[in-house]
Amino acid sequence: MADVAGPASAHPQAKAAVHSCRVAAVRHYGPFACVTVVGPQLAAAAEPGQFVMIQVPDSRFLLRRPLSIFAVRDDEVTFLIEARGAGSARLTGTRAGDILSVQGPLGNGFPLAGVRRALLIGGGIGVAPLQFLADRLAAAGVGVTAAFGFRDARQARLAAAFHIEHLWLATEDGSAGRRGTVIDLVGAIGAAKNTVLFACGPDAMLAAVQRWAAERSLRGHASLEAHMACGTGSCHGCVVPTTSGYQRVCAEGPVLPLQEIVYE
Amino acid sequence: MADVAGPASAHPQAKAAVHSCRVAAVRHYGPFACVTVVGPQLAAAAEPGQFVMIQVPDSRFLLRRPLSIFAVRDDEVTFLIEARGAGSARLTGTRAGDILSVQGPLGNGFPLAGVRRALLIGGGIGVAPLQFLADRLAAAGVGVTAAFGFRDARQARLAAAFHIEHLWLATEDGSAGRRGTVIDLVGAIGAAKNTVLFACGPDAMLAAVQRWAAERSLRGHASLEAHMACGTGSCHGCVVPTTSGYQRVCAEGPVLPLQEIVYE
Amino acid sequence: MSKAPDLRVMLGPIELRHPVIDASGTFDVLEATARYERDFLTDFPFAAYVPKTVTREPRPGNPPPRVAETPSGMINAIGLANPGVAAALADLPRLAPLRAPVIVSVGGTTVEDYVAVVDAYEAALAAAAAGAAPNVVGYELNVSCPNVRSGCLSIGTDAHETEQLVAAVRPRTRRFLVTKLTPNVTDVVAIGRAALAAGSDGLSLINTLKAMVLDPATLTPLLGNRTGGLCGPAIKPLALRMVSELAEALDAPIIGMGGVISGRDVLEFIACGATAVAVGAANFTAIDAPDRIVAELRAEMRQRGLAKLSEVRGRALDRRPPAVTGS
Amino acid sequence: MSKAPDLRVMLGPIELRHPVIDASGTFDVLEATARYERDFLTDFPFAAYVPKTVTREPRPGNPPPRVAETPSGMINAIGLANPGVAAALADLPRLAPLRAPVIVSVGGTTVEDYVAVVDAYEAALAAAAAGAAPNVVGYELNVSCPNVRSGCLSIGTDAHETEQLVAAVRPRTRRFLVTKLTPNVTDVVAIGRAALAAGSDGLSLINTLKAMVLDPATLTPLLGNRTGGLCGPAIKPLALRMVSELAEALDAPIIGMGGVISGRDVLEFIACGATAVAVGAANFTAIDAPDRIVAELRAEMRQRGLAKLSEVRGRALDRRPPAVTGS
Ligand SMILES: Cc1cc2nc3c(=O)[nH]c(=O)nc-3n(C[C@H](O)[C@H](O)[C@H](O)COP(=O)(O)OP(=O)(O)OC[C@H]3O[C@@H](n4cnc5c(N)ncnc54)[C@H](O)[C@@H]3O)c2cc1C
Ligand SMILES: Cc1cc2nc3c(=O)[nH]c(=O)nc-3n(C[C@H](O)[C@H](O)[C@H](O)COP(=O)(O)OP(=O)(O)OC[C@H]3O[C@@H](n4cnc5c(N)ncnc54)[C@H](O)[C@@H]3O)c2cc1C
Ligand SMILES: Cc1cc2nc3c(=O)[nH]c(=O)nc-3n(C[C@H](O)[C@H](O)[C@H](O)COP(=O)(O)O)c2cc1C
Ligand SMILES: Cc1cc2nc3c(=O)[nH]c(=O)nc-3n(C[C@H](O)[C@H](O)[C@H](O)COP(=O)(O)O)c2cc1C
Ligand code: FES
Ligand code: FES
Repeated sequence: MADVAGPASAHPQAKAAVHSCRVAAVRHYGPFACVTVVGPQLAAAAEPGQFVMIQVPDSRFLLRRPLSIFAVRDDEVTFLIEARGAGSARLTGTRAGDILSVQGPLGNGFPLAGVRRALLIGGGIGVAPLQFLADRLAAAGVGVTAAFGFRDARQARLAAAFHIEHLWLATEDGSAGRRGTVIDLVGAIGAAKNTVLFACGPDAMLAAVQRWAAERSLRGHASLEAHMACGTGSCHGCVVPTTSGYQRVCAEGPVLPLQEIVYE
Repeated sequence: MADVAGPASAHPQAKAAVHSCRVAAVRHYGPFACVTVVGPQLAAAAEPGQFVMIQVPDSRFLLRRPLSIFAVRDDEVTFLIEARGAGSARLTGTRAGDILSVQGPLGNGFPLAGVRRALLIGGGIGVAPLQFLADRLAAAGVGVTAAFGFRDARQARLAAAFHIEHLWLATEDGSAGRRGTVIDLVGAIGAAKNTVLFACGPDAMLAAVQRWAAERSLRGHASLEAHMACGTGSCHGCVVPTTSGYQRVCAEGPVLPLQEIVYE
Repeated sequence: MSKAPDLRVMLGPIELRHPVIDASGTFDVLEATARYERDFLTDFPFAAYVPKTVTREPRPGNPPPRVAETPSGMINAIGLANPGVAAALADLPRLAPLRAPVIVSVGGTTVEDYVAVVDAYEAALAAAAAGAAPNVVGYELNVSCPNVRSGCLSIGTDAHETEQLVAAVRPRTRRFLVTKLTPNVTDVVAIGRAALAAGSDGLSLINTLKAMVLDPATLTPLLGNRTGGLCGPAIKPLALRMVSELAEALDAPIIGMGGVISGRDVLEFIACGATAVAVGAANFTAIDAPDRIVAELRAEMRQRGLAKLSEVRGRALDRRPPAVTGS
Repeated sequence: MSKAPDLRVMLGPIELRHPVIDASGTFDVLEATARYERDFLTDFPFAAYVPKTVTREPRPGNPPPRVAETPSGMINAIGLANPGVAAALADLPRLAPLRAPVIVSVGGTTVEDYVAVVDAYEAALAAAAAGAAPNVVGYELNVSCPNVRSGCLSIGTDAHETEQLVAAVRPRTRRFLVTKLTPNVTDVVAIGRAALAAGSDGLSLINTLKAMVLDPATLTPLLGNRTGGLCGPAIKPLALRMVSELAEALDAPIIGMGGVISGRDVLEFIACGATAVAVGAANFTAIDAPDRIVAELRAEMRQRGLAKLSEVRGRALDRRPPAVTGS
């Protein structure tokens, strides 16, 4: 079966567990929130690009919500959350002192071996996994540039949560940063031959990044989203079409080689 | 149909409405809570023995919970709530400042015309409607005695919420007040010929009160409980068997003539 | 899109000012008016009134308890408690102030029962003085009640029995005839097709799903009738599936229902092919729930730039030609 | 009642250390072990292991999205994605460390498909060296999957087809044979009876209810397969009703499932006549949900003074003689 063997990950994967984590701090950016929890084990195990399954603290919600790991500092793990539907809205309403059940870390994470120069491309809430990635790359001495695209200034408030030295912004309506898409932005920034792309965002953006990278023969990785049930590889609920058949975002992903994702 | 005409109520019924009420205060007595809300219209309309349908402030609960009116003071209405299942537990966890959706007042209430002497008999959380009743009777110069029966001292903490001059207690295990049932208690208190009984509590207690009253030819009224959906007479969900067929607790009741209730 | 959206729909020949009506057995306009400040008769929130199912004889209904809550839903076993058709007709003048059209829900345990109720209504309506009765525009045949041991269930779960029933009632009235389908069947389309073949003008669905809840203390059935009908948001996905199956296969106006609790839910049923949408259990969440739902529907239409509901009707349906059987 | 309650049950000839097993397709012991700190193979929370349904050929499954949340439930249209029987057999040695008995779930679109899978397993198990395979004690015939357009549905919704399928598989194995029933039928007892008549040793139910959810943005079906199967607490009342109908009418061990999320739910299914109880969607609420459920079951038994589960089995059933038809 196509989705049994995942792409080789550059680092050995730490194992997941269920963590009961106290919320240490919550910061709000419009409809977005940075939720920081205390989770020593989780913090130690997590790799950039991995995600967790968080239980919405309200019995009405049967399924956990997948969330990328936004940042790790000492014992603390931070998530960057957009209030999209009722469940994520409830999560952005968490308060310091609340207890969250966090299952993870899950997924493969970004392959980092051999990366010299990295261009991080994010769109909308898709920027979430890129801070942790930037931190890890910078620590390894890799040159990092980030290009984020947002709809408007309101969405661009997300950027305020980031600490990346070379961070470029574009908004579609020009209300913050450069006017245009993130593709216009990376076009302007350019990318040297050995640059590895790390992209995360809506499907339309990823498809455009895929084309842009292909035209320039740039290697890259994309972090994907899918509706999930188990987050564990059990249910086959989270597949996306790839050049080698359906792959499970939670097991073979969420990071897949950029050129292997199939967009119609 | 048997349940279309209710027993004649002694006072004209005020009409119900949906009230959005702020919680003014919550006092806890073990697993019980006194929740006081601000509701000027509700306070003005309510009669002793009537109830409300309260929405549990959590979208998981589809149906409202029926609650008796425990006390009315100026603009405020108080409910005495036992945490029985998940919904009532959530209600006892309400905090000052919360907003509750309260539909009412509903039901017929206790008929008070011509009452000279009243014996209020309550069991467990069934005591809830008796404070409001005692207040109204006392204001009308009616002589009021109350006899409350509880399982144990823990349940008897309910009595601390009451302000009734002649209030007698019994517990089944003797851990508070007299040892025995509320029937033992009223047996000891006795009742003059023209005493009207007002009883509220579990079915077994009401059946015993019914027998006790019949033996002494005492007139009385019982306030009943039933699983409800609409609380409005629409759904026929809340019936109890009576000597004139099924009657709806929310429409013909919750107060029915003690001798008309049918217990197998 | 600044013009106010137009919520009107045509349910067959019946014009409704908006698509939201009540589900039989969940809203009694006389009881609500008797108990609430608002006069629901003259300020009626629904676009049509479907009263509780009426049977030929009075029915006391099932032993209590009759209702219970379930996760995101509820269960009921009322047992068609109603005062019988004679008492219902005696109440007709009280409904006269209602401006909304009325669709009378009819139940029974034999074909003759249904015919008797419809005949009684037709006679009473023909004899009623002007203004002495509400505007009865149709009948809904409740062949789907799962609670009555002896009758309904067997009619609504069998295409042939449904066809016979509808065929017997059809000649007794020229009013709009709706058959209300039960979800407790393998093939709801077969039953719907039989009803239409026998002259039903429209279909309504879903009635409740046969289910059971236990008393947590005793671990025995909680309801006096042991089993009851499950409804509410929990079952909305099942209802949407059945409504769209019917809309894809048959050509008749559909009243969709099952778990509607928001304006968006109404839109979803319309996208699945319904013309009107009924609100049942949500009536118990608040006495003003229908007003909220209609307001939400209007707001959703405005947000989505919809001028009329026909722009969205059937949008969720599978328009591919049906698969060839046996291939 | 200070003695620890005895949770063991006999599912036909199979002794289970407690009644809680996994529902096919909702827990993969190899995947969970690969990803979590805990070795679920040697520290297996369930009393038996029912892997995801295996078909003769590999199946890629349905287009995404395949899962969505619903009020107190979820919907899925995985489409029996699985690597096929050859790959499943190649994985058998990896399951060898499992001490719990295994019940292999078999799916297909024709009778021959099912027979081929069972034959392949029988051959592989006969050939396996000692310790090189897990303890396969039986098969569960998934005749009830509502997601596969071309096959399963038609078998499980028809008593005759179910009977033929079971009759074809029965002679191929001496292991315990369970038929898993779909709730999407008018009369679940008729299908269960047919399965038993053809030699099924036990029954399991319910599989998911055919349902549909819409994408709120587009008002078109959210799932790639348009429809999917509804499960979770929302449908527990329906599952309890069906399990008790079977237990009242038929005499065979039942694996009950549908919406189990707590120890009390397990007890409720047993009160409705089930011998074992399967946990499906609740596995997604937390990877340690089965441990919690078993612990809650033990605590409930202690509180209620139950020494053995047989004290509660069937307590909710209607023991009256069945009504005489036609009376
Ligand atoms: C690997 C991964 C990492 C993610 N990281 C982040 C992150 O860091 N920050 C963030 O804000 N969001 C992230 N998302 C998206 C996030 O999971 C969804 O926004 C969230 O589940 C929506 O839940 P809801 O209750 O608000 O929406 P609802 O629409 O009410 O949810 C209903 C169901 O659909 C699922 N669902 C709805 N939208 C999505 C979606 N876009 N992706 C996956 N499932 C969805 C929900 O999980 C839930 O099961 C991530 C998704 C994946 C798969
Ligand atoms: C007219 C009337 C007045 C009442 N007054 C009070 C009061 O003043 N204080 C108080 O604490 N309780 C009162 N009750 C009982 C109270 O309504 C129930 O305890 C409460 O509904 C239980 O809800 P739950 O969510 O905790 O229980 P759950 O068992 O989780 O509830 C599930 C469903 O069953 C219903 N239900 C469960 N038990 C009862 C019951 N005993 N009576 C009616 N419905 C029930 C619930 O309303 C809900 O719909 C009254 C009931 C009635 C009918
Ligand atoms: C308390 C109650 C009583 C009902 N009585 C009737 C009835 O008399 N006739 C009928 O056709 N349906 C009856 N129903 C079914 C509803 O009309 C409706 O079909 C079903 O509840 C699904 O809609 P919902 O999920 O919005 O409640 C009743 C439902 C409830 C909850
Ligand atoms: C994601 C998912 C996958 C499933 N896959 C299968 C399967 O492969 N075979 C099967 O017989 N049932 C399958 N089912 C049905 C479950 O085994 C179970 O019958 C159903 O979900 C009801 O139980 P629950 O409410 O506890 O989930 C699946 C259910 C889910 C949610
Ligand atoms: S979410 Fe279950 S396999 Fe990915
Ligand atoms: S609760 Fe609906 S009639 Fe009383």
